This record gives sequence, C-alpha cells and structure tokens, in this order.
Amino acid sequence: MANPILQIKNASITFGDFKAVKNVSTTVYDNEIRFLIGPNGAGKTTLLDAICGKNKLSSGNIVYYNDGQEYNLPKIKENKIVNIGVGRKFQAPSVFSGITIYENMELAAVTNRGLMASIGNKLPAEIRERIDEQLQFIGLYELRNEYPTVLSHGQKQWLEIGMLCVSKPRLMLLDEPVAGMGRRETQRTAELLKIIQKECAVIVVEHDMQFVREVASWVTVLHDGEILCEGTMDEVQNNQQVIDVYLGRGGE
Amino acid sequence: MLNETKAGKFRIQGNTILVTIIFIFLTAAPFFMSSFRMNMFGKYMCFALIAIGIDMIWGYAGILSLGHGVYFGLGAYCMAMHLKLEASGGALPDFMAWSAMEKLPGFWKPFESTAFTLLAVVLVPVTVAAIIGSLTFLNRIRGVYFSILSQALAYALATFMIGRQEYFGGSNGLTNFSTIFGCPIQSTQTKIILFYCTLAALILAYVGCRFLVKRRIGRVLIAVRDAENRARFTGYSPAVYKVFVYCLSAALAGIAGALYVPQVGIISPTDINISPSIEMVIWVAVGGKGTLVGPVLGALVVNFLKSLISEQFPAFWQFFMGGVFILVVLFLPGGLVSIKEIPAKIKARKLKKEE
Amino acid sequence: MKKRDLWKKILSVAMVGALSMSVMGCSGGAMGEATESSTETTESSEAEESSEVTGTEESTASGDTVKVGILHSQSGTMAMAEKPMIEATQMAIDEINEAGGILGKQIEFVLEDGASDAAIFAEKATKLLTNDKVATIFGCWTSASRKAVLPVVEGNNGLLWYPVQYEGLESSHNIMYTAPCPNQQAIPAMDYLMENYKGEDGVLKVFLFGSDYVYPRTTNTIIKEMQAEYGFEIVGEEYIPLGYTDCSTVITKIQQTQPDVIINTINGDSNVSFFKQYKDAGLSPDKIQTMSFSCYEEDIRGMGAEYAEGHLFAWNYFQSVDTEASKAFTEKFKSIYGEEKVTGDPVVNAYEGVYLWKAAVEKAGTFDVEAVITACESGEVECETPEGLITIAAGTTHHVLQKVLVGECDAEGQIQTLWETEDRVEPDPWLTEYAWASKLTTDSE
Amino acid sequence: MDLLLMQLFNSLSVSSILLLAALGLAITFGLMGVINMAHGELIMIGAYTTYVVQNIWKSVFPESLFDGYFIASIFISFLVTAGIGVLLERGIIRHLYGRALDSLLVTWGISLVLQQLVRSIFGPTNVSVACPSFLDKNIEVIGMFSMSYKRLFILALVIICCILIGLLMYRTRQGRNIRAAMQNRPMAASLGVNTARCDALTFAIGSGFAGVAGCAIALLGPIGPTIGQSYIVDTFMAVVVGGVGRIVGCITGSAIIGMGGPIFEFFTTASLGKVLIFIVVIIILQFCPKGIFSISNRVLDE
Repeated sequence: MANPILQIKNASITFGDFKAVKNVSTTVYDNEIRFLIGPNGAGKTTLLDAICGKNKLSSGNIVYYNDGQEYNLPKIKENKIVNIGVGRKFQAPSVFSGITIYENMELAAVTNRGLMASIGNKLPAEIRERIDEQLQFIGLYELRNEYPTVLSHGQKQWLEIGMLCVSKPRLMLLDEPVAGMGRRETQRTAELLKIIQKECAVIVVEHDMQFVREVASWVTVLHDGEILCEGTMDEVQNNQQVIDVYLGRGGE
Repeated sequence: MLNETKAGKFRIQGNTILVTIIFIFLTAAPFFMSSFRMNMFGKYMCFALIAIGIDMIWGYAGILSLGHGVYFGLGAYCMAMHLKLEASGGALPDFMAWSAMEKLPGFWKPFESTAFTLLAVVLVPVTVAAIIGSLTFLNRIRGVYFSILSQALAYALATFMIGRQEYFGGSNGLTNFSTIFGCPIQSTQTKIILFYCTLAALILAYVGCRFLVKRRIGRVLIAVRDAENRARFTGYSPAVYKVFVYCLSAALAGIAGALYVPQVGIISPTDINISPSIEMVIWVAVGGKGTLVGPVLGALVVNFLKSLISEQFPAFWQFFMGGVFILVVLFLPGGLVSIKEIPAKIKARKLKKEE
Repeated sequence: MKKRDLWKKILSVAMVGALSMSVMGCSGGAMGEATESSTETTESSEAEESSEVTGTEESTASGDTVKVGILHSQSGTMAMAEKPMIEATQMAIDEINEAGGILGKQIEFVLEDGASDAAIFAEKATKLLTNDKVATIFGCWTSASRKAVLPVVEGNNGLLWYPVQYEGLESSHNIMYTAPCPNQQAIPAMDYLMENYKGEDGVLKVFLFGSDYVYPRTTNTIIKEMQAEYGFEIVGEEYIPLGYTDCSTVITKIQQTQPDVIINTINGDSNVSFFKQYKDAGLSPDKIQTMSFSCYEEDIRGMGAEYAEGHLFAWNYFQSVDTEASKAFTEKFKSIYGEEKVTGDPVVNAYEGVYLWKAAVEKAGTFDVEAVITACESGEVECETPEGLITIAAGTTHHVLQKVLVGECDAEGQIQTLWETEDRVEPDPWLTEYAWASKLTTDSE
Repeated sequence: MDLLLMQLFNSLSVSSILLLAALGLAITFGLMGVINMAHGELIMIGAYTTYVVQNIWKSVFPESLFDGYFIASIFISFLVTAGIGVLLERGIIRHLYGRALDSLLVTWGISLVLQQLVRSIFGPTNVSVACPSFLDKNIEVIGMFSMSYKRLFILALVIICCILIGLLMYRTRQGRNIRAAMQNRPMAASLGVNTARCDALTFAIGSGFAGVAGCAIALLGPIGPTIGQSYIVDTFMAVVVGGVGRIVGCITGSAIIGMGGPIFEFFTTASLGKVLIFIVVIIILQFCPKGIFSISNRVLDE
C-alpha cells in the first residue's frame, strides 16, 4: 500500500470514570477510504473527535504525516489541525446559516485563514473556479446566493461535505455523511467519495451498511471502545465476533 | 461578478438611503438646531459610535458585552484627565486638594501632553480589551457567561473609581473643565467644532466598519457567531477574530468617551456602570443588530426620545423606555431597520394561514 | 426600479424636513448663535454684558410670569431622597404665587428629572437655562450632580439654589448654598462630642463610617485634619459603596475597635441597612453612640423609629423645633402631601431657597441673575423661615448664616434638640478661620 | 476569637441572603434558560408585599397578633410574586425561549417598568417594616459575638427553601414533568406533559422564591423601588459561578461570593472587597468557563 497518513498509537480516552476508547491502534494510508463501524457507544465519534482535537487523549498518541512532516495531533490546536490538512464533518450538519452558500464555500476554500488575510479580500480565480465546480457537483450551484436555511437536511450534509472538499484536505473525517439522505443522494455521495479518494484519505463513521459495502476499502469495527477486528468489508462481515456483538444484535 | 438576488439588493439600498438621510440630517443640524439641541445630538453621536462598536461584537460576532461602559469610561477618563489638568493650569486639580493629596500622582503627568492623551484615548481601552479578551476568548468563555463576566467588570471598575477619590474624583467623577486644547469649552464655536469632530468620527467608524464587514473578515465573524466550533474546525481561530473585533469596539467606545467628555462636561462612575452599559446594548437592539445603520439609528432615536420624554413627562419616561425595549425585542427582533420588512412578513403569515 | 428610488429619495427629503421642524422648536440654530457671539466679542465687553442682560430679562420674565427650574431626580436611586425636595420647592412657589408672586409676576416652574445621573443633571440644567431660559434653578442633591451643574450655570450665567448639606471647599459665583457647610454642621458637632462623649481615659475615640462618596470622604478628611488640634483619636475609617446593603463587616470592625462615637456619613438607603444591622449586632447608642450628618427625619421614617431611637443627629433644623413657624410649616406640608410625611433640614432648605431668591429679587428689583447675585452678596437678603431668621452672608461665599443643632431621636422618630449653638454660625466653606485646615485650602485658586 | 466567629457568622448570613435571592434565579435561569433581569424587582415586590401585609394586618387584627403578619407575609409574598411571574411568563417570557440574550434585554425593560410602577404606587421614598418581636432578639454567645434571631431565621428559611425545592423537583410528579419539559420539550410534550403549564409553573416557582427573599431582606435592609438593583448583580454572579442548572452550584456560588465578599472586605475596604470578589469570579470563570458545576454534552454548537 501507499504511505501512511495517520497512525493512532494506543489511544485511550476517558470521560471521568468512563473509558470511551481503550488502547486503540490503527494506521490509515493515503487514498484509502476507511470505515469505522460498530454499535452505538462504541467510541467511533469519540475517536474522530480525538483526531481533530476536540477531545483530549488520556494516553497514547496520534501521528499525522503530510509533506514529509510528522505532526503529533494531540498537541496541536483544532484550527491548526485543519490548516495542516485534516478536515472534519460532524454528525449533525453544521454550516454557517448567516452567510450565503457561496460564502460558506469561500470560507472553507481560502488557504490563509489568518486575521490579516481576511481583511484583504482577494479570492484567486483558481479558488473561485474550484468553488463553482464543487457547487455544481453537489448540485447547489443554483442556490449559491441563498442562505443555508433553505436547504434540506441532506443538502446541508452535502454542503458540509462540499466545504470539506474545496478546502483540499489530506485527511477527511466524516461522521455519518449519508444520514438523512435518500437512496439517490447516498449514491451520489458514494461517487463523490470515490473522487475524493484520489486526492486524500477518508475516515468515515457510518451505519448505512449498503453504503459501506459500496465504497469501503478497509473497515475497522469498534466495540466498547476497542477494536474488534479490521479488514475488508467481506472479511468483517464474515467475522464471527462481529456477527455476535454487532450484526447479530442489530438484527439486520 | 455575482447576480445579487432582488431581496438582497433592495435591502442594501434601503439601508444606504437611511444612513445617507441620517448623515445629511446630522451635518445640517447646527444650522437649524439651538446649540443646546446640537450639543445633545453631539452626545447622541458619541453613543452611536459606541453602538457601532457593540454591534460589531454582538451583531456580527455574537458576543454580548454588558460592560462596554468600561471602555467608554477609560477613553472618557483619559480625556477628562487631560482637560482637568488644562483647567487647573499647573495647580493640583481641586478634588485632589480636598482629598488631602499633596502632589500630582505620577500617572497623571503624561496626560499634560495632548498627543499622549489622544493616543491613550485609544490605546488604554484597546490594551485592557486585549487582555480581557484574550483571556476570556482563549478560555472559551461564551454567551451568557461572557455577558455576566463583562457586567462584573463594569461594576468592578465603577466601584474602583468611586473608591479612589484622590486619583479619579470618586463618585463626582471629573468635571468643571474650562478649555479643550486651548478653546473655551462652553463657547458655541467650540461646541460646533466638537459636533463636527464627532460626526466625522462617526462617519469614519461607519465607513470603516462597513468596509470590514464587506470583507471576508465580516463573513468569518458571522460564521463564528452562528457556529463557533464549526468555524474552528474550518480552520479559523475564533479567539483571534473575537479579540480583534472586541478591541475594535473598545477603541470605538474609547473614542466615543473622549468626544463625550468635552461635550457633556463630566464623566462620573455612574456613566460607566452596569445600567448605562446595558442601555448601550439596548440602543443596538432597538435600532437593529447585525446592520451598521441600525445601531446608529437606535442610539440617536432612543436617546432623543429619552431626552424628549423625560422633559415632557419626567415621572413616566421609565415606563416608556421599558415598554419600548420589551416591544421591540419581542415583536421586532430585527430592530427599527426591519420595520420595512413587516408588510412582507404579514403577507407571508396570511398566505400560510390560507394554505 | 429607478422611479421607485426617486420617490424614496423625495420621501426621505420630506422626512428630514419634518424631523428637523420638530426638533428646531426655536429659530436661529447653533451656527447663528456662534456667529452672533463672535461679533459680540469684537465689541466691548461692557456692551456684550448689557446685551446679554436685556436678553435674559426679556425671556425669563416675559408677560405675567417668571419661569424657574426645579431639577431633582425623580427616578433612580436618589429619587427617594429628592422627592420631598421637589414637594417643598413647589409648596414655597405656590405660597408665593398665592401671595401675589414676585415683583407682580407669578412663578411658573419647569420640572426636570436628573435621573440620579450627574451627566443628565448637566444636560437638564443646560436645557433649563438655554431652552426654557429660566430665571433660576432650584435643585440637585448629590455633590456629583452639583459639581456637574456648576460649570453649566457658570457658563450660561445661571443661578442655582442648592439645598443639601455638603462638604464645603467650594463657592461658585452662580450657586447659592442654603444648607450648611462643614463648619455649620460637622465641626460644631465634633465640639459637642468632645464635650460629652470622651471615654473613660479622657480621649474621644472616633470611628468614621460613610458612603463611598465625596461628601463623606471630604468631611472625614476635614475631621482627620482636626485631630491634632482637638486631640481626639480616630480608630477606624470605613466606606461602603452607595446602595450597599450589608454593613455587618464594618460593624464587626467597629466592635473590634470599640470607639466612643461613630461619625456616620452614610447617604441614602444604606442608612437603613446600617441602623437595622447595628441593632441586630446587639449594639445600641448607650454602648456606642453614633452621630449622623446625612440622615434626617425622612430616612428615619423609612427605616422605622425603633432603629434610630437614642442616636444623635446634627442639623440646622429638626421637625420637632418648637416654634410657630416650624409647626405651621410641618402642618401645611403634611396637609398637602399626606399625613405620613415628615419634614427636616433638607426639606426646609429647599423651601427657604425659594424665599431667599424672592427676597433677593425684590431687593435687586429685577430677575436678572447678576443683579440678584449682587443683592445676595450684600448681606441684607434674609427671610423668616421654619428654622428662624436666615440671612445670606455678606461677601462671596454664597452661604447662609444659621444655627447648628444636635439632637437625639425619640421613639416616634422625631429628633429632639439636645444642644444648639448660641448664635447663628457664620459660613466658612473654605475653613479659612481654622488654622488646622490650612492644608485643605492652600491649593484653591 | 469572638471577632473571627462574628465575621464567620456574618459571612454565613450574607451567603444565606444571597442564596435565598439566587434560588429563584437558579430555577428560571438554570432550568428555563431565561436570564431574568427583573428578578431583583420581584424581590423588591416581595418586600413591598410584606409592607402591605403589615399595614392590612395592623388594621384587621388586634395588636397582640401583630407578629403573625410576618409569617403570613412570607406565604403571601410567595403567592403575589408567583402570580406576577405567571403573568410575565404567559404574557412576555414565553415568546423568548431559546433566546437567552434577548430575554435579558426584555426583562431589563420589565425591571424598569416594575420599578416605575412601584414608585408611582408607593412613592419614591422608602417604607418601613416593623420587625416581629420574636425575631428582635440576640443570643449572646461569647464576648462580643452575638447572633441575631433575624439572621438565624433567614438561615433556617434558606435551608427550608432548598429542601422544598429539592423535594419538589426530585420527589414529585410535577417536578419530574418540569425537569422533563426543560430538558427535552418536544419529547416531554409527546409523552403527554403539558409543557406550557410546566413553563408557567416553573417560572412562577422561581418568581415566588424571589418574593420570599424580598420578605427576608425587608428585615435587614431598606425597602424602596430601587433595592432590586442592589441584589441582582451579586445573585447573577452566584448562579453563574456555581454553574447553571444545579442547586448545588447555586449554593456553592452563593457561598463563594457571600463568604468571600465579607472576608475581603474585612481585610481591605468595602469597595475594594467588592472589586476583589468580582475579580475572583472572573478568574474562576477562566478555569471553569461554564461555572464550577457544569453539565457537559456532545452538541457542537448550541
């Protein structure tokens, strides 16, 4: 396989007395679509939160590689993590409702997000093109001057994914990207992921098994904060342990 | 470049017309108002200046400060110290004498210099704001918690000023000035000059802030207001933007304070305490937060009405003011500038009912 | 689209017009005033003065009435103190009007609300002088409000009658003080305490306790300056913010230091907290006496007489003063404003201010401010008041000659006189007669 | 020694008064998210109710029963302010749920109106309440240290109120409904809880406790139209620093401010003490941005 982009080393996360993630280690490679699956409360979202800096690790480390450099993510501030190429989409769609859809994209697309750069107004033609392209792809081009309040739940999800894409991350963390989407939209998201995959690695938390089957290159199953097993979708599906604790109980 | 939607275009133009009317009215004011009324409008313009600053942090960045009296006060006290030294002409300011002070305290000395004073008027509030702001915003104190904290700040400063009579004149504050930069403060000419200075400051502040909010920074601020964490995970540092805009509003409040003192002739801890600080926020709410013309309109209208009504019905103006705040926030969340949208809203509601 | 904009613009111009019309009220405009005054200054100063004089004469006393301003807080924290002042002033005006007015003119008053905010006081004073062109203003309570109004009356050549006892060290050409300055209240009261409240060791131990405010602080500074000369000992000095409701900590400090007397210069609401909590702590006047300078019958009524009973108060007038004039005044005040009302020194000061002004105007023969002030400075302006004969001292101090009383509160909330000065005390706001006070006054202009 | 005890007792007493005033606020602010700036005015109305009850009682009952007025006025004050609370909630506050900062401004307007209303009815001057004779005593403990019955009574009153609130919220069906409605309105509604009634009830209870507080402070301080203002800032500080939404937070906050204030004051001056305690509050907030006892959740942006 290609180069590793993210290494989680013996990561544990505790909230008070509760151990949400216990000693998890895994490596994500470039151009991979990694799925985290597992029952509710397995620690999937918590793990994503730890990668992007929202939660603190109680022990272990998360290392991120980009451009030949090595970053210890737990030591870096959230916004800096984004600026070195790790993008995050949250479970509940969260976009900026006070500015237009185009402006939402603009904020995500600009490369220098410092104060001074924001007072200067220039938006390079290259970025503008990228935004237009992305808007067209997610089907929001016609709505670009509307405010996000007019969007449906699924459209908001897309807008958020679109915002992630234009920011050109190296590693993308998606939390339930197809929740609230219809079949057709889900399909389109799958296509989108395939395109994204060419340029970066993606970690997805998802419950929609069909979607997982369609796009996953590698699947990690979490249960009670621990890794139950890892492998391709087929391997995971046939793993007895997984069937017992997850698929069996879920009664799919 | 982009086709603006009809609604957007219409709204912007409405506000532009409104602000032009306001500024033309103010420019013309000295020609038809008595010097007393003009002086009062001078004071209201200082308030409008503060209101713009508060709107920048509240309307755009979502930080509700209930302690902006602090920055207003710091600017005002800096100016007042200079004027007081000018008035006492080398002697010890009167209040120090009767507080049994024997010589001028060291930190008063630099205020003899005009240039230092003018700098201090901006820099003192900004420095304090930068310290308070970076502490609280980096520690992610937000929303109500910040509001209450800022309130505590106003209260603490006012109490402190009252307690240090020998340095700041106590509850009397600083008053009884004679000249400003050599011009007699009571003369009508000086008042006119001050009026136009204030107007110029107000216009500059308006144009400057408008420039900012039209830039990307304006959109970042709105983003921080609407979804601070999302902005953080889009790669922006909310604290940096917040501290910047907080300092900006502190600077505006400081300048407003400095212009207020020579026009009103007094600054006392009463004017920087909690009640006036909340009133500042109310001007913005009444005028319409999130637009720049709103706070200007709000500050002018609310204060003009307050003066007018307290002249006509001294015993009942509180009823009126309280009533206005309640009605505006309840039924006109967009403030006075959103009045023009009401017919559309009623229509929409009717349509909904018919459906 | 363009047409609509045009209409909007026309509409807006009309709006500006309407707005400006409503604001204008009077003609001229500040610009006009400015050019006027600049031409005036080129003329001789004498001419300017005379033109100004005629100007005020015309506007203040046009027709059959003369306008005066009443400027007190009707809202905010000071409203409770200042309300009786408004009532007393109005009562005096009504009486004078019934008796035929001043120089044949009826007094018409303009009432303004200072809203317990010094800046508003300044604004309203300017309004009264420049817009309403009043002949004089009666008003202010707090030092802050007086200090704020001072430059306004001086700048606009107005006249303020200030009715509340205050810290002294001030005299303005344009203010008349009908209330005592420290040498007419605090200093004689200290004399009284020195005579009667020395401790067993022959030394008077004093605890200074007041609101965090200019009057208490300055009064206490004066008392501290007296220390060397008088030989009393100051064992503590504490201030609480205005409106503070918890005095228990200060009371602990009082118990710790065991003074003979507490000099109480608390203002307003906090007095109630202090006296209530003083009693709660198991203290009483026979254990540690208090002497209050800023608490009168009205405050006692507001807290309940049981808390103030036995405590000492120093004023120039008590409601209990047993003269015909005093009784008649109190009776009349009650009959107008309600049986539960009480009078007291500040109320009487507000009342007599109007009469002193009347006397001064009648002596001057005109409402002109300069002439009235000159009359006042002659030392011949006086009138009979509930507290006896009151005279404005000759010279430029602008204070009145009055007696000083020390009294003790009884179970009914009435302060009964224990001691009084033999004669009326000459006002000495700058304490020039007192050698120990030299430090306080050296820097004055 | 006796001074130390005295000062401790003072601090305890100040804390108890603050807690009494803050309890109602903890309910309206903590449970409903309404920042009620008019809370101080409700306290003031409670105090005025005591005054009115006293006057009516005097004219109706014989002199010997006079002391009973105070006990009656505690309940009547509760009912009166709770009634005003219901009116406010139904008339105004209910339009403001979820708009915490707007509720702050509106209730500020309400406070202006209530102040002026009281001033118009009772006049701007203070009124006085006679202390019932059974409270007008002291217990001498040692040396100069004596505890006044009033302060002990207020302490007891606070404890009773805390227990009552605890029982009400955690032991009764109504309390469960209220908590359910406050946490998840649609869910509670779909389970058959009348949320509108819960809102009104909660606000009424919070306002009612303001009335009780007013009744208590009438014993120690002045009664005038503006007294609400002297309590509102401290009470907000207490609620916020302790952490919104929990009674224990409210108790802690009141203790910090109530104990800290007099202690600082004892060693410095009243003004400086006040400034210092506020600085302490600001510092505490730096470390616990949501108060000492805060409830965390997973929502990204509220």
